[in-house]
Amino acid sequence: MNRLAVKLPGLDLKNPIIPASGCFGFGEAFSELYDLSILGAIMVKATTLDARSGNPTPRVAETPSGMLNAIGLQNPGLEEVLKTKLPFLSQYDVPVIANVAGFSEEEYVEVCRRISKAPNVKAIELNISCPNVKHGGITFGTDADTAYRLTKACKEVSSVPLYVKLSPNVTDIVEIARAVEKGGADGITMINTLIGMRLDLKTHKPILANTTGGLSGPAILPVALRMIYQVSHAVSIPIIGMGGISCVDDVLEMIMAGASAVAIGTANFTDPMICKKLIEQLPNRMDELKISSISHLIEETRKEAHG
Amino acid sequence: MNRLAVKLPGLDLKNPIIPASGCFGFGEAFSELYDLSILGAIMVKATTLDARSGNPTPRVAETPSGMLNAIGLQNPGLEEVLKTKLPFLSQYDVPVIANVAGFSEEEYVEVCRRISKAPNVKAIELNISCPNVKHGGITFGTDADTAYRLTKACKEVSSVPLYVKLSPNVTDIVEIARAVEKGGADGITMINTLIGMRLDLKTHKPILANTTGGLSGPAILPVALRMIYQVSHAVSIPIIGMGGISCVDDVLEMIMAGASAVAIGTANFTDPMICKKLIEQLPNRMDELKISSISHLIEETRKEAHG
Amino acid sequence: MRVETMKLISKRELIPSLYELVCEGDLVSEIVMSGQFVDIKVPRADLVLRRPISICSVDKEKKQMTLIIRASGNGTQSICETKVGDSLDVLGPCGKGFPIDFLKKGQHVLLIGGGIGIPPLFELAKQLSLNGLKLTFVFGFQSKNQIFYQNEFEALGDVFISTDDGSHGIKGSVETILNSDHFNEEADAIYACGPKGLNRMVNHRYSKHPHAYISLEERMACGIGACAACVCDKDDRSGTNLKVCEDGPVFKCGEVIV
Amino acid sequence: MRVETMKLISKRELIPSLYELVCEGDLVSEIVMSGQFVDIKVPRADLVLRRPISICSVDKEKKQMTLIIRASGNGTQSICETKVGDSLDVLGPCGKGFPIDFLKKGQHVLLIGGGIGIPPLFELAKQLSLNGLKLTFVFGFQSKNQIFYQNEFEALGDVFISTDDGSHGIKGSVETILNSDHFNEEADAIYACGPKGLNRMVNHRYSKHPHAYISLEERMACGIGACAACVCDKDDRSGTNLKVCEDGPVFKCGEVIV
Ligand SMILES: Cc1cc2nc3c(=O)[nH]c(=O)nc-3n(C[C@H](O)[C@H](O)[C@H](O)COP(=O)(O)OP(=O)(O)OC[C@H]3O[C@@H](n4cnc5c(N)ncnc54)[C@H](O)[C@@H]3O)c2cc1C
Ligand SMILES: Cc1cc2nc3c(=O)[nH]c(=O)nc-3n(C[C@H](O)[C@H](O)[C@H](O)COP(=O)(O)OP(=O)(O)OC[C@H]3O[C@@H](n4cnc5c(N)ncnc54)[C@H](O)[C@@H]3O)c2cc1C
Ligand SMILES: Cc1cc2nc3c(=O)[nH]c(=O)nc-3n(C[C@H](O)[C@H](O)[C@H](O)COP(=O)(O)O)c2cc1C
Ligand SMILES: Cc1cc2nc3c(=O)[nH]c(=O)nc-3n(C[C@H](O)[C@H](O)[C@H](O)COP(=O)(O)O)c2cc1C
Ligand code: FES
Ligand code: FES
Repeated sequence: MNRLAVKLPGLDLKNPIIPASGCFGFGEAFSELYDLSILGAIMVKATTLDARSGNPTPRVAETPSGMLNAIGLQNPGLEEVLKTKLPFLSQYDVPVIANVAGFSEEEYVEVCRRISKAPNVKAIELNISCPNVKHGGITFGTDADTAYRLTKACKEVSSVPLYVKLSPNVTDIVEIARAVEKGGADGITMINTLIGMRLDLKTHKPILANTTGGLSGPAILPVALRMIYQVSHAVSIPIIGMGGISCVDDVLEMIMAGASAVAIGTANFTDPMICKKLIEQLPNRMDELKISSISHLIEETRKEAHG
Repeated sequence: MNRLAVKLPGLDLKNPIIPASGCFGFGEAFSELYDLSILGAIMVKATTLDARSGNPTPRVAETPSGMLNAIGLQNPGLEEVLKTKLPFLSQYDVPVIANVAGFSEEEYVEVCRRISKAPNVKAIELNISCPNVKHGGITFGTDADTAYRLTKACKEVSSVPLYVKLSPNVTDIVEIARAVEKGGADGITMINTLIGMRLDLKTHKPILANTTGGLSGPAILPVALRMIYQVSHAVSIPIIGMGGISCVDDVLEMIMAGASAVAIGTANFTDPMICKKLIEQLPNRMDELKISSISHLIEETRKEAHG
Repeated sequence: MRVETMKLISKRELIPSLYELVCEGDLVSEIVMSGQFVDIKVPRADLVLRRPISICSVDKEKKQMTLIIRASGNGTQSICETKVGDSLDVLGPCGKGFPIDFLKKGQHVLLIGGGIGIPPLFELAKQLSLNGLKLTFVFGFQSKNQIFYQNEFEALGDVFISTDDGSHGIKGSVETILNSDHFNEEADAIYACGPKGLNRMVNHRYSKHPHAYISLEERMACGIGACAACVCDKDDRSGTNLKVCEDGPVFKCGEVIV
Repeated sequence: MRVETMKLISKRELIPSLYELVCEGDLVSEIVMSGQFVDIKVPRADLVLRRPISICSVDKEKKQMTLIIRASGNGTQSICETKVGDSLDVLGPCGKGFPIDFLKKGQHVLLIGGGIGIPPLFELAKQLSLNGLKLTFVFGFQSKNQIFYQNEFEALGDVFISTDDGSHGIKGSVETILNSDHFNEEADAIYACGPKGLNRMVNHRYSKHPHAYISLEERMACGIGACAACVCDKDDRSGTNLKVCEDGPVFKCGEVIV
């Protein structure tokens, strides 16, 4: 038995390590550095119906133990993703989790319907939490009703399990989590970025052309752990956790908080080999901490949370 | 003219540097390290009506570029604060900002009424945002109506200007800021801590006895800057900014974001001399950045925000 | 109390991952009691909390102090990687140490230590020995290869050692030694420092002793009594607590709940 | 492309805050074009983004490359504090460099650089010189005390220098030189790298030239084309953009909007 393996709706993961959406593109660059087949799964960049060229630059800024991004969902659009990006990944033995974004319910539904039919797409990650684009002034992920309705609509048309990605920029994340569970989500992924900002000391103006951006990286780890812990106690669908993971201890800590697998975002920039290293280092660290298998740790944590 | 001076409701600050509430006690320990009269003002530890012994330990944990605390408002209670703590500080030529907390509107009102009469208390900081104690399951600072009513009630009884301290753990901080402005607040202080958590890899349990705690330190700087920027564009009362400041550039960046003075919390733990150093370093750095005076920088930023 | 950039004069790995560091600076002249500690800034910008470390021995003339640090987590690891000649940012001396003024020449003192709790007992023992007291040490270690400073302590008094695995001395804990028939537990003063279990045992066992003291550990933020992170409850049903960093780390047995 | 722990072989401060670093490792053998860059991990845990630095010169036999870095902010400062013998974590080679295949012996090449944009032109110049091309350099600096590598470049061709304050060479910018009556602007290829203003000027001035190239800077996250942080808009009204890290940093003049 593979002690790193995890089974989730639609996903048979060799291990719990998944590059996070937006931090890995569609895998091309990283495929030059290591064999993508070693990964648990790949969360690809957000796909919208039409191609998007994103926000003006600068799009990134650095912060203490973190970074801000305001890419603005730049992507080649659904057609191109279906035609070239997903086929490229099909040469690897790795499930793809398609990150879906949109500016209207119709757009989300259309992308879900079509992208979920791609042969290597094993699950959808519904991105209702991008802080850098707005829908009537509010992101879909900050209102429980909107989140519920969108989840329901997308679930109906998706031919693979649906995971909904939650925003941390809310007063009560448990309320949103319950809403998407009720809407039929098969799982939750969390957290997306916190909204932050930096200013340029010379110009006195925001560094990002978009004024604000999404904060990611180690800085947000404690917020992610807290939210995952709270949500895992409140819902029964599984959680893929993310936010600030940079080392093997962080992986295990997030699973102990209630995640069933984890995604690695910003750490891919600090160290492009990080996912490979984490997969390699897990068994040793598990030995030291007397953890027999990841699925056992998940089970134990779930029992603790749900009695 | 003192180029570091700032004038705010109730407060004539020699400079914009203020130790933040809870990170400086009532100044006793720091008075052994440097003369407290050099400070712009001092925000003392939260005072409640009765003495409180706080939460069980462990009460702190470390996080990447930050820390969690769940002190739980330990303080000697209003009587003792009036009898020994404030008189101790009256030997220094420095205005005191009294941080007031409570578990009911009545308690807040009573503490405000009495503490605002202490001779060296020049302003009140209404702490409606402590993440470590709850009022009917929700902190006062996460609901606009509650915040409005509490502000109004406290304003009526306070004989010094009232600043309200906002929680960052909300979907829309501008809404809360507008509510406290409408409630009669003379100023806003922000941000209190983000709610976070760490787990112990050996026990698989939360490190903090309180499960969750408040995240502070450099990690939250970009979130603080973003919220101060947003609120300063939406209200016209001044803001004392805080959250993650650790160096002189952070001070200036926060003023550029919209703060009129800043408070230093966690950095006092990393370097107990930080407030003194910041005051000493400001003039030089202002020269380098061609900033003639703090009040000029504030004015320029306000014009930019309010046209 | 001050914050000082101290120079690292020497560094030795006593046993794997346990380092003896000698630091030099004016702060040393302010140390008044053995059992006080210093709070060291980790030389890593992402770690914001200082690390409390007991003062192990003091040389006032040379303005030097010795620390013994276990490189267990990221912070102590990074502190122990400091190179000789480089500097450490040290806050101290912090807290209140072991009271000894009441002791008279010739009296018997029992010192109980476990693992990384042993260092603060060294300066204490040196001073007691200078004052002409008779010292008995009872030390517990995990196993033989974890033992350090044995010669140093044997020069000052009788040393009894227990190991968890029995690889040296008596198999068991310090309690095993204290409970053994031939052991003379009578003492005019008792000082202890060790892991939580040892402290709790000593706190309980000697709660009625007029001069028994334990040194406690608690997670800290400020290290100087300002933040109330490091409290321990008073054992007097008052519902109040004391700060380990300011009121301790040394407490009288029975004073607080461990 | 690979991630490698490279050894710092030597370090020199050329002018205040400007360092020449020589690094050794297998990565060097993968460098195919001058104008490519490497992405260096800052040896500080609180800084999560790598820093893109142009490759200034290459010695394939020794597996060494030279970088010239201005210690301007916290990250470059920390990189430049690395001690000789210690290692740097380097990702590279990244991006596409200056195309030179079309050039023939004896042809004339104009190289325009400003400040910290000059280093990537050095390896290019060495290669062009080896190929028997005639080189003219036009370099802009803030002032005399900011000039570096003057001898190195003078060994390869004619060097014209402007300074903002007129303390050396012509007072003004590189544009002042290009515009001067006696200056021969005719060239079979033009290569430029400098601050935004210089790049914009060159991009515009030579947008019709068949072989004019500029090397751009943009804030990066991944450095390898995965995140879309570093884009610049194509100048073809398509509304699409190119990635500086992957499609650049070298672009043909007129290809993108600077
Ligand atoms: C008064 C006092 C004296 C001490 N004297 C010594 C000594 O002489 N030699 C020695 O090796 N150790 C001593 N310790 C323990 C030492 O402070 C911790 O081992 C150290 O703080 C752990 O830091 P880390 O970076 O290795 O671990 P991490 O787990 O990375 O630390 C994370 C956070 O938890 C805190 N923490 C973790 N363990 C402890 C602990 N046991 N006590 C207090 N805080 C902790 C850290 O300070 C830090 O804030 C003493 C502790 C106290 C309170
Ligand atoms: C392709 C390329 C090649 C470069 N070659 C060199 C070189 O050979 N020598 C040299 O000294 N510098 C070079 N630079 C610029 C260098 O990357 C920046 O000066 C450096 O990233 C600034 O980091 P810092 O820590 O000093 O500043 P900080 O202001 O602390 O950096 C904060 C963040 O902003 C980014 N940033 C700030 N300024 C720039 C900039 N000008 N370009 C890109 N990102 C920036 C940093 O990378 C970091 O993410 C190059 C940049 C690029 C894009
Ligand atoms: C540059 C960048 C681009 C991102 N793009 C997306 C995206 O397209 N869709 C999405 O759901 N999340 C996106 N994210 C969020 C990450 O997937 C992840 O949720 C977040 O960064 C927290 O994880 P980390 O701290 O490990 O980076 C992006 C993050 C970064 C840094
Ligand atoms: C240990 C600790 C105790 C605190 N206690 C209080 C408090 O009593 N009242 C309050 O309003 N804020 C309290 N705070 C919040 C700080 O005043 C400040 O808002 C926050 O820490 C963010 O600033 P920083 O990042 O500079 O620490 C406390 C923070 C810490 C770390
Ligand atoms: S650590 Fe702050 S009071 Fe003890
Ligand atoms: S920096 Fe990521 S695409 Fe260029």
